[in-house]
Amino acid sequence: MIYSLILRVAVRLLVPLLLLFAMFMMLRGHNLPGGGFVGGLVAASAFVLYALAAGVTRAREVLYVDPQTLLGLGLACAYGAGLLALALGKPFLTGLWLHPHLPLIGDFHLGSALLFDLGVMLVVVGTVLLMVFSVEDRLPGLVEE
Amino acid sequence: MELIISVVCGALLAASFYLLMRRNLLRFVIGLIILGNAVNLLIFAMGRLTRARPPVIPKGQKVLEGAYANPLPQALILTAIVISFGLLAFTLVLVYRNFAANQTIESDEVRGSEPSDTLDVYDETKRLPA
Amino acid sequence: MLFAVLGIFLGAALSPLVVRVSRQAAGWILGLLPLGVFVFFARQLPAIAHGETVRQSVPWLPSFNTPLSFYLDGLSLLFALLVTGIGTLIVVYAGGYLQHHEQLGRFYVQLLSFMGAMLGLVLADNIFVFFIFFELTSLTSYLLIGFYHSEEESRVAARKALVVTGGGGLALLGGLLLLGQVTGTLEFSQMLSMGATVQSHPYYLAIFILVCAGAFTKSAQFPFHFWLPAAMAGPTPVSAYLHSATMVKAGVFLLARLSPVLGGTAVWEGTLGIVGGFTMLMSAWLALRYTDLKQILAYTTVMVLGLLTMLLGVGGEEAITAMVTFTVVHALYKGGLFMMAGSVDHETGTRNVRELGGLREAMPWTMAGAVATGLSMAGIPPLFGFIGKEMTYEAALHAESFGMLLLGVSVLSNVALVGAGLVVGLKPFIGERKGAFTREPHEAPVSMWLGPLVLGVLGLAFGVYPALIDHSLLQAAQTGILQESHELHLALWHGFSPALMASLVTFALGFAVYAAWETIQESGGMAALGTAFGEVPGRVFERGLYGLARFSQGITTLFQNGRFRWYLFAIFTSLIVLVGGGLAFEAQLGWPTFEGEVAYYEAALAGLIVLSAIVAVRTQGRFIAILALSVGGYGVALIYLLFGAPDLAMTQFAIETLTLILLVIVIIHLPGIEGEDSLGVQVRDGAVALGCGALYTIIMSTIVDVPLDRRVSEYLAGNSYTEALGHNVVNVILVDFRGIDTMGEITVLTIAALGVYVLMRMPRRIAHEKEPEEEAEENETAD
Amino acid sequence: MNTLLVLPIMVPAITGMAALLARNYPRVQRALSVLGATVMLGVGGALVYQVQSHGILAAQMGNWPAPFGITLVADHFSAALIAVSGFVGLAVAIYALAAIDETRERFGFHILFHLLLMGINGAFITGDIFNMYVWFEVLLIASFALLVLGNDREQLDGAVKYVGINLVSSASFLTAIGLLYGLTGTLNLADLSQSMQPVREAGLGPAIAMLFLIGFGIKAALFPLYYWLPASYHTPPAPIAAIFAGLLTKVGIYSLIRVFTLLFPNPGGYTQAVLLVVAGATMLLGVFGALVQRHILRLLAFLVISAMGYVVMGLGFFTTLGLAGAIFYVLQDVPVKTTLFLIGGLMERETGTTNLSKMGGLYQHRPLLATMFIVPAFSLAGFPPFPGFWGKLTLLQAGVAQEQWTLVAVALVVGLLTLLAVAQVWGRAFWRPKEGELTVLDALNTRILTNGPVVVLALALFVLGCYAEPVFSFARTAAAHLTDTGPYVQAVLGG
Repeated sequence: MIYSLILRVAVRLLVPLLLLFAMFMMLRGHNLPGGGFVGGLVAASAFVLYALAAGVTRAREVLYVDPQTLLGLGLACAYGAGLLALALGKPFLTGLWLHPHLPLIGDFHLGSALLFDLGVMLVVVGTVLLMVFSVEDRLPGLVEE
Repeated sequence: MELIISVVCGALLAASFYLLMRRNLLRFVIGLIILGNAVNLLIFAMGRLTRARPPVIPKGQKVLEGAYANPLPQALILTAIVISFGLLAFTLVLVYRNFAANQTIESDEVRGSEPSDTLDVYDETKRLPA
Repeated sequence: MLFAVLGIFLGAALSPLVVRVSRQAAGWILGLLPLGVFVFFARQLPAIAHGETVRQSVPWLPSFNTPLSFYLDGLSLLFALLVTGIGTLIVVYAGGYLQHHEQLGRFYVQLLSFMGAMLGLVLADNIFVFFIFFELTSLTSYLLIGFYHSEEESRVAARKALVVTGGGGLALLGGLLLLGQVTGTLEFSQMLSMGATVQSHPYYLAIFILVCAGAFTKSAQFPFHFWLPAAMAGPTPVSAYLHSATMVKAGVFLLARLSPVLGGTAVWEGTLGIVGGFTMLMSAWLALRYTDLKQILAYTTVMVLGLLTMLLGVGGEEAITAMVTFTVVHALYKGGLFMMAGSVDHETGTRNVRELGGLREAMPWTMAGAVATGLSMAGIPPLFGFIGKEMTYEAALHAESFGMLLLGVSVLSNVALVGAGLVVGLKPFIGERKGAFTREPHEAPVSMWLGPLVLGVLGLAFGVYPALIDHSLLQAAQTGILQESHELHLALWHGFSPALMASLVTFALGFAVYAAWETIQESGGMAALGTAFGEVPGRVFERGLYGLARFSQGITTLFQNGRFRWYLFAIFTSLIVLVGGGLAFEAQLGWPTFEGEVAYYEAALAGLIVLSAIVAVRTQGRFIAILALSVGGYGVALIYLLFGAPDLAMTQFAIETLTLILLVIVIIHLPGIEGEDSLGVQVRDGAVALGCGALYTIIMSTIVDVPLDRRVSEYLAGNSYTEALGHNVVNVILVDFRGIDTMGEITVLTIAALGVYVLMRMPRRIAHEKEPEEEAEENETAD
Repeated sequence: MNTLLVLPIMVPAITGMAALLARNYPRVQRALSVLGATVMLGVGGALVYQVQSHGILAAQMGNWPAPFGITLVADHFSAALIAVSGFVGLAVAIYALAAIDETRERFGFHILFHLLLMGINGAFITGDIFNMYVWFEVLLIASFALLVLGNDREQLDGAVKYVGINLVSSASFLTAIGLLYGLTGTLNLADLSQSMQPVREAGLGPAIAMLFLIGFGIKAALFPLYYWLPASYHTPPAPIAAIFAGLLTKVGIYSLIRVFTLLFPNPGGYTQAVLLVVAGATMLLGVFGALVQRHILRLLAFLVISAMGYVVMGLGFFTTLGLAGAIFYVLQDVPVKTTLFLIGGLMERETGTTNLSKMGGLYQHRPLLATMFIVPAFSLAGFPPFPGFWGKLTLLQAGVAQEQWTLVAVALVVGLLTLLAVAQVWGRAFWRPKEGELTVLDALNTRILTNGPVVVLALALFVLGCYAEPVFSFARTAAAHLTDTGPYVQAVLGG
């Protein structure tokens, strides 16, 4: 039932949308409810949905990197955001900001906090996916017979 | 309202403690989930309650004006929720894994690490071996 | 002095090397070390004899007020000379005795450390330095007594010695701490003049009891004497050293050292006199019960220790004269006799006196040493032992009270000692050869007969010409104990004094005992004595250890019973007791005031959450439980939403869903929730859980009555946009104000994911040491 | 200064992260692990040096002034603990190269090990109580994962109890934080110590203190909360057990001392009475448990509990001398316990059994191991000249000064019982001849990797016992800063 055509098609459309939504949640988090954590959950659920529709093997292929690598990268981003300040001689985790003027969006604050939030998001995605992939063979119907 | 939340917290804690002491490890896990909720609610109440005023600075303003919900406990709870999710997921899988290894989720039977060893003494001569 | 002690420890560290270089000569080479130290101390003698004292202090632990300080007066000099002098002979002797033992190197490490510890002990001025060396002698003697570690008997003996002396040591530590507290100083040399202060202090009795506990265990006083005869399970050089100059003398030394501080009171005199006297009498006769050379010697050591203790208790010029004299007497003969016993054992394969005899031709040098020391032990003139005995009788006669009783006890004990001395010193060599020895006896190597011979000759020399040491060494030692100087003069001939009469009686009875030794030994009275004092105390001790183990097991299984639920129950009960106690102790509880309005939907939400918890508690169906759980969780999310926490609500919602999915995935593989506990257990657990919950509610409702100090939150809200460029204060707190929390949080997530991965994916490993069937069963259940 | 304070957290964090990214390259992981541990030791040393010469250091994270952001604080106590944990961390990292099998490495041993150290150091250095909770969780979840690494049946069983009880502990800790916040509105420890007035007014001091005691007491394995420890510590491989025994309980005890001296300095009150009773019972029950165990690591686990009792006793006296004793005791107990567990692992390796009844022959055939065993074992029994003696001596002296006779007597009796327990191990595993042969010696490089750290640790302990002055005076200063919190508060809040 999971491999029904409708679901597959729906998921094809849904996954990119969800990923986009996840990025949006993360980016707006600094100003409105949202943030890296919620964004990460949405992104992870996109992949979980994909796995439900197309199987874990496919999902792993689409993800391209191991969830563990995502975890490592996420930590690297978050730690890096803190260490960046140290490298510039400021206290650890001091917020650093660039204020570029982008043509379409207007004034934009690009800060180390964003990098930090990106790290959080990557870790959340990595965590959920690693957990789900670890228990994949306990999920009925997930692994192709 | 804080008072009501206090009572709710107490009730949730009591329910969770009771479930933690049950012999089925699944109920133990359920107890843990309730425990997490209860503790978060406790912190929330400790920050005092403010209705419908999220601590978000409106566009165009630089500071919050008037009454607003206490943001600090919210941040703490966010951290605590995520942490307890991590711990909970681990615990759940641990219980499952322990079931796979021992074929039991009865907590009374979880004693592979604490076998009931007899004492190592010479009972006939009533001496301790050296 | 510091270098003398350190030098010996250094020698200990190097000794395996020496053994490796030359096994044959190791004893002789290593013997040079204590010999050198002996010479060093001997050269101090003239100055000390003139009443000088030397104090040396090296900063060590200034923040603990403990320098590495040493104090040399007559008392410590006497013991230092014994430790190093006899030590030299023992080291040489051991080289021969254990020449072919594969662990000779380790033996020397332990023996020399033992020597260093004993030397440090007698020289120490600081009480903690003293204590360190005191315990170090316990530790090193433990290793030495257990040297033949493959025999269970040795291990039991070593354990006995360690526990008894170590336990005494701990009591002593308590005493010393109190003493330091009372006197305000940690140096013996400064305490010596504070006797009056200490004795009038309310702690005096406690100090006295604790110090005595330390000294009596170490010096094998009744009822702790049993470890010493057992300790002969160690190699003979160890026994010789342990009995003559070290370890057991530490307790006596301690009492002597502290007698100016603690001595002279009625309780001191009474306790030391009674315990010492009883120990002396009991063990002297007990010695006659046994046929093993070393065991006989061991009990006579206990006897002498009792005597020394008793003399310290009696106090006064005569008693202390006798005490210092007898210390030297005993060290000389006991060291020699033990070495002799070892040689005989070594060469004939037996130590049983009844099987020994007629060795005079085969082992002439050994015999010479044995006879000289044996006769000194028996107190036969003109040997030094005679003087020692005379002085004892003099002391008894001069005692202020109970003089005749003391004399009687002394004479009775010495009668047995005469018999034992003759049995040990003469019997193996005279008469005819008996029985078949396991090997053909012949003379021991020179390293092994040198010691007894030197000690025998010294016993003779001091006896004939006591002026060799009386004015110098003994008088200085006496001064050290009494803290006042008396002329000390020893002589073989005192004229026809009552003491001489007592001696004559002693001889007469003693020879009779010797003649009738075999009969006495087999008599029923001796058997009863042997059981009552020779075996029972040791057995009681071992039985005590057994009882301790049983008790420990009982109490451990009571608490650590392997039942997870019980552990949690205990923890929640403690929570009630401790937190409830805390509330009862201090809190002023009143009825909380109920302010503010509550919308009906809020109250309903609260009710729903509680209801869902109740359902989760009561239900037997696992899916119903999960459903209830989710309802509760979403309810909490709604509360967050209602009270201005959309981020929280969102997260709670997401997490709740994720948890639900995880739960379902896992639960379908698990059996259902079947069976409930008995009603009693439910009520018990329910009461505890409700109690905990009630405590929380009480505390919370008390707190919410107090207005919250919101300065931190206000700062955060105030700076969120201006400084951290974010409108959402909560998110700014997470990524900026308290970013390091979030760093920790994502680390937790990472590890949790890795943990789940380990749990689910890592292949099962079979634990070590499983029974084969169990292993097979494991394999079946493994996935 | 700021950088130095961050490093105890970030060095293991980066090591762990790098090891995670390099998880498919075991050699790289191993090199990273040792490198990270070495740097950590250096950081610890530098921290001690800086604290020694400049006094208490504080760094405001994100440049937000205290008490609004999070402050990292290194006073003498925490700096010393970080240095010691760096020391044993390096020793265990090296030992693990030989004693941890490839499967465990592949499943993240090095990653988890360093993240565990990150949590431990974080708990030591943070000056914020909620942040302390976060670090507790980091070290806790890392220890969970390390504990089950291998999925043995015993490991899983032990882990259920360990995890379950420690989650209760976290909950208790977190509720205590919440309640404290509800009264004071702040989370910064130094600020809290200045804002305790509402707590006192509400009379909730003892009750909240007890919640902290439950939370930390479970982690520090105090009576009657220690059950998880003997149920689990003996199940993982020796290096993991060693780092657990050496450091995890110490984090609990550190937090207990930190929180009680800063927030509840209440000599003579309810809190003190409870602490002293708990201390006595912990000492006794731990050693009783040790007397009856056959499993070598389990026996040692009970001795871990007993040692914690001594430390709590020092805290319970609430005097500078008592705290100095407690701190010195903790500092020496970290390497003592680590060494003992590492030796326990070697004993198991050499004899092929964990069962004391079946062990033997180690004194005869492994003299080096035997010599190394004596140092930590007799140190544990409080025998001179090993460092445990000085800790115990100081604690006893403090007890005598406070006229706490019962506890002094209990401590002395426990010393004797510990001595007996240690002698039993010595007699049975080392002295007694073994039936059958010992297993063949490992390859030389394996032996160097396993014995080397043990020898270094034991030698360090021996030297510390013979010359305790530097560490002792450091502990005294640390204790002085705990009883007089002025400098701490000033370093954090400024002004």
